Amino acid sequence: MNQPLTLTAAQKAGPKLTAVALGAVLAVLIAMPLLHLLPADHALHVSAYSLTLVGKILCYAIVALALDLVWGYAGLLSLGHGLFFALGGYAMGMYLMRQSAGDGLPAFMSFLAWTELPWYWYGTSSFLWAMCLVVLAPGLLAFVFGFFAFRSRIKGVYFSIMTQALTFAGMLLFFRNETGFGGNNGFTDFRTILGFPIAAPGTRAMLFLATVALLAGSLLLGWKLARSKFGRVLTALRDAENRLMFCGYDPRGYKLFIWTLSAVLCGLAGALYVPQVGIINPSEMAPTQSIEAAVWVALGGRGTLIGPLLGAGIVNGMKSWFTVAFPEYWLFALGALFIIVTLFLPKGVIGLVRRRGEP
Amino acid sequence: MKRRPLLKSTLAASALMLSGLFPFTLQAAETIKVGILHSLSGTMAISETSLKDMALMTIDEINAKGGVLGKQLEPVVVDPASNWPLFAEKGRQLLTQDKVAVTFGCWTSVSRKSVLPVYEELDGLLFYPVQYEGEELSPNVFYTGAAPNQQAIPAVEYLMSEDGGSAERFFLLGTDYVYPRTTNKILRAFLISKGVPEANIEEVYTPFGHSDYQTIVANIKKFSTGGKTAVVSTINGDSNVPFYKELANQGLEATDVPVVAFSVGEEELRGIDTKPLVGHLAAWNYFQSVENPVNEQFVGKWKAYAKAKGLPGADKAVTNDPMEATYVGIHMWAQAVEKAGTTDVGKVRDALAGQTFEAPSGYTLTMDKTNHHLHKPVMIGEVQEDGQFSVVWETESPVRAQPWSPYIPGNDKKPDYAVKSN
Amino acid sequence: MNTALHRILLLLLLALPWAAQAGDATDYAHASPARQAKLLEHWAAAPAPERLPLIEALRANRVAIDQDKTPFIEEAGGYRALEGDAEPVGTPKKLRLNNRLRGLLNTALASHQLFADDPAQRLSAAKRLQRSGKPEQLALLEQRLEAEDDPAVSEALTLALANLQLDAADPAVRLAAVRLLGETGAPMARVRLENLLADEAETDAAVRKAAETSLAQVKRKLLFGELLGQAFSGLSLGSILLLAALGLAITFGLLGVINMAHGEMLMLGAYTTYMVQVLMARLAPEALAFYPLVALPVAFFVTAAIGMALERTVIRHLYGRPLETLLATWGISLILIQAVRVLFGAQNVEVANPGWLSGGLQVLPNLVLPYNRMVIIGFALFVVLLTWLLLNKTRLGLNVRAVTQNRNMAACCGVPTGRIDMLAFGLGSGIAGLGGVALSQIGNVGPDLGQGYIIDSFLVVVLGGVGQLAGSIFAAFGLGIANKILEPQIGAVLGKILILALIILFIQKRPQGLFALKGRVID
Amino acid sequence: MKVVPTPEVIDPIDTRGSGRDAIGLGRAAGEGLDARHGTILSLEDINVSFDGFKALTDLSLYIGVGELRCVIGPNGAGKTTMMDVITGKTRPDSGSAWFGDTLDLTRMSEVEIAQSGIGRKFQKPTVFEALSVFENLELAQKTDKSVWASLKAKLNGEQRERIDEVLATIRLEASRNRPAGLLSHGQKQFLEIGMLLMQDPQLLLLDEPVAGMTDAETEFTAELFKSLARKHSLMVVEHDMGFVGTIADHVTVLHQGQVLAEGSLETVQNDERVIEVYLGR
Repeated sequence: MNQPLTLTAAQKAGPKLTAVALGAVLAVLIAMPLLHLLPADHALHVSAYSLTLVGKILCYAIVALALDLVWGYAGLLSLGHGLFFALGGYAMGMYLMRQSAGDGLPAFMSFLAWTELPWYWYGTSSFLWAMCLVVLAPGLLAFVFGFFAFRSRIKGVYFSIMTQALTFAGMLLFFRNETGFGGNNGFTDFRTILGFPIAAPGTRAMLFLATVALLAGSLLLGWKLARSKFGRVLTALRDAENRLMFCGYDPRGYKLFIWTLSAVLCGLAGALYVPQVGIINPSEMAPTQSIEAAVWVALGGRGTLIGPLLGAGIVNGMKSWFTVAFPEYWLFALGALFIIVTLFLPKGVIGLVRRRGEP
Repeated sequence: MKRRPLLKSTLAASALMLSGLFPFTLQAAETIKVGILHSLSGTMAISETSLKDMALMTIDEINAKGGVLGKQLEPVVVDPASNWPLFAEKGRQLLTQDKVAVTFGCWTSVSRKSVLPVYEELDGLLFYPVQYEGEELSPNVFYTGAAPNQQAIPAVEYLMSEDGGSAERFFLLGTDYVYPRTTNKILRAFLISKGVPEANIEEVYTPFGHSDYQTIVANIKKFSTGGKTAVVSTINGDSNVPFYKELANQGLEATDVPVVAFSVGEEELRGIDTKPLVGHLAAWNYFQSVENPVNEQFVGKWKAYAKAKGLPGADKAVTNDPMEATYVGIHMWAQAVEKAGTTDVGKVRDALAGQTFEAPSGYTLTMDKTNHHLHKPVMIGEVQEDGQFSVVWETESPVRAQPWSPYIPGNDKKPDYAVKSN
Repeated sequence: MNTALHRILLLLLLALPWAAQAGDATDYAHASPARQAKLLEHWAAAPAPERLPLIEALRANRVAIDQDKTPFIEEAGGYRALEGDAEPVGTPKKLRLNNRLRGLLNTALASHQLFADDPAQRLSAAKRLQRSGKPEQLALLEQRLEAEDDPAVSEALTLALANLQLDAADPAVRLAAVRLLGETGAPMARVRLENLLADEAETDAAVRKAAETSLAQVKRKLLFGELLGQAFSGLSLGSILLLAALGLAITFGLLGVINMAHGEMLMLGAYTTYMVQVLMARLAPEALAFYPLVALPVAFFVTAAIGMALERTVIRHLYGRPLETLLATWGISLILIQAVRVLFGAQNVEVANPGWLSGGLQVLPNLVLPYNRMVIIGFALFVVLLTWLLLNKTRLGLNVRAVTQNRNMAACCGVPTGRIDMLAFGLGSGIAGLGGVALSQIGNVGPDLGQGYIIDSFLVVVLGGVGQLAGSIFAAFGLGIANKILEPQIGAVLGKILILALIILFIQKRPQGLFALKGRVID
Repeated sequence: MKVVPTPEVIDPIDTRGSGRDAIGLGRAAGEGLDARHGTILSLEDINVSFDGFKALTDLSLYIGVGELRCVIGPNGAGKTTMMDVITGKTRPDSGSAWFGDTLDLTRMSEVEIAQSGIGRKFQKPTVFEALSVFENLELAQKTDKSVWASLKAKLNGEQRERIDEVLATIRLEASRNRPAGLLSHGQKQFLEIGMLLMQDPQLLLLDEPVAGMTDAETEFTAELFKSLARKHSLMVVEHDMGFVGTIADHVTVLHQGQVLAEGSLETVQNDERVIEVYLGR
């Protein structure tokens, strides 16, 4: 059962067809922002609404992929990936807030009657440093947490609950106004990024393309990792950690590496998410958000690379549609979907697609 | 047939993305679309659901009278699910996909802040019906709830008066978010300007969903030994029930330490056993118990509507301040559209200035000529055993809003008319 | 019959002086609020027994005036003139009260009740006057103290008097008063003494010295009360956490189901309580006070039935795949929340504390223990005991433990594992339902009730050690007390964050929780 | 059946370097392992208790370089706990455990112990079920096992040959690309032994290696173990007396966490106390 990789399927399907299929999706994704640049009345114009919606889903897809690397491959279910996503988002948000505040303090600080920036805000007016923070904040936190957690061999449900506690603590901390991140309101009302107006079609298109690039890059990275010996060690770790230790591998290093990598990917996704949706607020750290991310992965099919992307797309696509089509009852549909998938599609949608493909 | 799987999944993925790309567009010339943007699920559903129903009722009422400009209003209800980014997304959808003429919605400040850039970018029109902290004045938003000077300050003035119990110590208790923070900041400045020493003001915040008020109530008790004390509560939503229960059970009565709340109305009291709360206060611009013909009609209509639609708990349906603000907002917009002869946002905005409406509060409310806020009366109500409020004090005439409170430094330089934030 | 006759006679007796009093009620009805306050202060200083019914009626907000401002008392089915026998002109409107008037009425009422025949009434009146006595009442209190023969009331009166005597001209009187105040642990005494000492308000050295001693004494007593209060609130929070987590300790701890719908079982238990309350108000209003007791078995069986239904339809298929139970139960929880929202509305529903769960027990002058919290602590222990008995002393419990430890072996021994799973899950859900009944007495009852407790519940179970009932108990009380120790120091938010950080650190040290079994690791 | 050569005295110096690579398994004692005094493993006065239950009491046991030692004992005698102590999975309450003369096992982590040259086969065959047989062996191979190395690891020809060799030894060539989860119980046992061979440890701990094997497989395993001895040190825990008889030169009997008897199989089988323990007399 636990196929280490989607690659087995991809290998079976033949490299050519895989390339064609992936290429087609990529082409559509690259075309979208370009079509967005067309005048609004053009027949092929892609609206800002569609672009931000798909952009948001792509960011979620990266989160799903990152989560799948730790859950599907290394067997560590994190219920706190929302925290890393939000940290990346906040780092980006700090830069955007500084951009719109100009030389002054961000509005919420003057509201708290603060007269100078807290130390952790220093340098955030520089895009480069903000980008460093996007990587460092989630990366360091994940490293420290992972270091201790893996050292004491916390695993399984314990690990999941601890990550949940971590994101919950983060949420409470960021909700506090004194923490210096805008409290419940978080960051909104961004104007420019690198000097470009954030709502301009060109900026939107570039952000979208960056997201597509990050997704493609993550996919490639995941593919490379999964094919390497590293990927096989992870799979071994998931299935028989003790055996692996007695083979002389130190699982801590492996877990820590993939865990930190996954957190950094989430942070990057968060950084691209914030300028596209226009807000970051502590509710992104709510435990329910992280659970939902796990649902995307499970729904798509964990332990595969395409599955999580499909899962994120399906759940969020459904959500966008249901919340308009039948606002009162969409939670029933969503809940039922989770139950049906876990009961009847243990390998997720990708498992279904595969099973149909085979005679 | 081994080649299929990946192809299929890829196709599925692209189909999904395409469906987001080209959503079907419906054009209906004979109706005017009106967006309703209130959370129907998630944490805010508790407050916002009834506003959605109130908006639908008001639209029915207008339609029954022939609609606006001879066209029927067509409500477009969406559920932003208490998720702030989703508010922005749904707002954009209402404006660009559904092309609504106006949107009524939002409750929390963060949801308003989330949609605000979208409405400014696309030049949409949003009516916001809830009391809030001010510090904002967008040309694309009309604020039909109270600004701090239309709620908080009069309430504290009342507490300091002889009738209110001549309070000299103030315990400012709130949920930790921007509305309580700003309100308390304004109140603190106000109290100090009235000669209350700093030592007599205590400010305490609790996280969202806080449910254990034992320590805080014990602290209030301790604080209240120092002199005549009043609690100013900006506790939000669900936390009110455990707070009031703890207050009652620890034996703090309204005669000893009155609590004046800015977020507790008739709707919230439905979930509380009010017997131990009699005498505690709330400040609003409208109470269901206000006696006048317009209100009688308004309450009657709402009760009939709730029953007819089979809303949950219809037999105990109540009206409250944000519901009245929604009702007033929709009617004012309709009047402005009639006056402008079009739903064009710029023209409607101009027509709204100075618009008046005979509101259920018993006053004729005026939309300010410049600052997008209503002139509203302020009322202090005391909780009664039946879950209603009896008005113990009210202003003589409607008060003009001060979205930029003079008690916050730097606000004197802010213009008293709406300007886009960027 | 006899009593009725008695009452009429009494009324007649009371009615007589009214005429002579030339209409206190009329005076009051005609007065402006400020004048009303003056009247009440006057009445408090010079009580007249005949006035008692009027004050009681005013305090109960049962006095109304008609168009001619004639005062009436509202009675079942109509109005009765308070003075004379006038008939109301038009519908009388209730006289408005506000908090100031209510406070003054309380004081006036206490003054009048000092003359009551019942010592208990006199005692409570004296106690009230300890808090709200006014200098004008000094003479009254002195007079009543002399006439008092009940020692408890005497003592209370002496104290009330001492409060007022601090301003006496005679240093000896002040000295006695100061000493007396030291004996009490009343928070009020501390403020009075502090004021006395501040700014050289007291000039007599001996009194000053006595005041200092008394103040230290009072402070000590207050501190003691405060610490006790903190300990109690810690216990109370712990018992709530325990009730919230206990069901999960079974469904998650024993069965291994990561039951995200656990919170919704609490919520359903609370809604069942609401339904029971509504039904009893309709069907058996005379027994309404006992609705929480009725709700207990009902909630247990309702939630147990729902739990069992879920187990049979969904969770049964997922044993051995714990992380997938998380997803399925998450879906279930979404559906349950929305179902309740559609059925009952998104708003909270009203669940009232019955009389015996309202208010609290005054243990010390600055310590009130609310009845509902005390009952809940007891109830939590009761549920723990029940669960322990069920799991350790019954056939069902034996089977549950057998199945959870080794499913295959248990099946081989003829244990019907399917049925046991169902019953165990039902038991866990039922206990969660019981927790819901308790929670309904503390907080609000709404669709989101469960969401607020789910994380805490998981933390309690994990911290205690999965599968360890005793561990859960220690973890719950430990968390509750730690929370309450930290909250006054650093605030509720930081306290909670610190607790979470501590838990994360603690789990590093003991990855299997507080009460993990040490043993050969089985792979 | 071959006659088992029973080494009477183990000469530490002699065992170094001579006849090392008969089946290409490398040296008996690796770099850094100092076993000059002829004992590869010394357990002294080990005590382990779980919540009051004494699993091991003052256990002392020495295994010489190149020795093949069988450990027998009734259930609950502490055999697996002893292995846990040696591999670092359980820390003893007191006592010392030395690997060679210099490595203190009580201070090393499981991974360090494995890397220093102790391999273990579990009672229940444990292989990486999702990986193929080939990949299982690849992971077990003696090589740099750091994260960084694994990211850029590529098999060279020599390593491939080595894997093929072991595949042949454990007779799983035909299944080389099958997921290990699909193997039979016996095949999994062999795969796990094969992984130990790839790991090339100085000391092999084998917990009931022939459980679930057919007679032919058992016989083959016996052959394999005998060929491993001398170049490696082996400690085999086994219930199957027949199997013990075919391979063991030295037998230790454990009972209630203590060594009850030690010596040749014959000596042990005639020991009164052993008979009592086994037959319950």
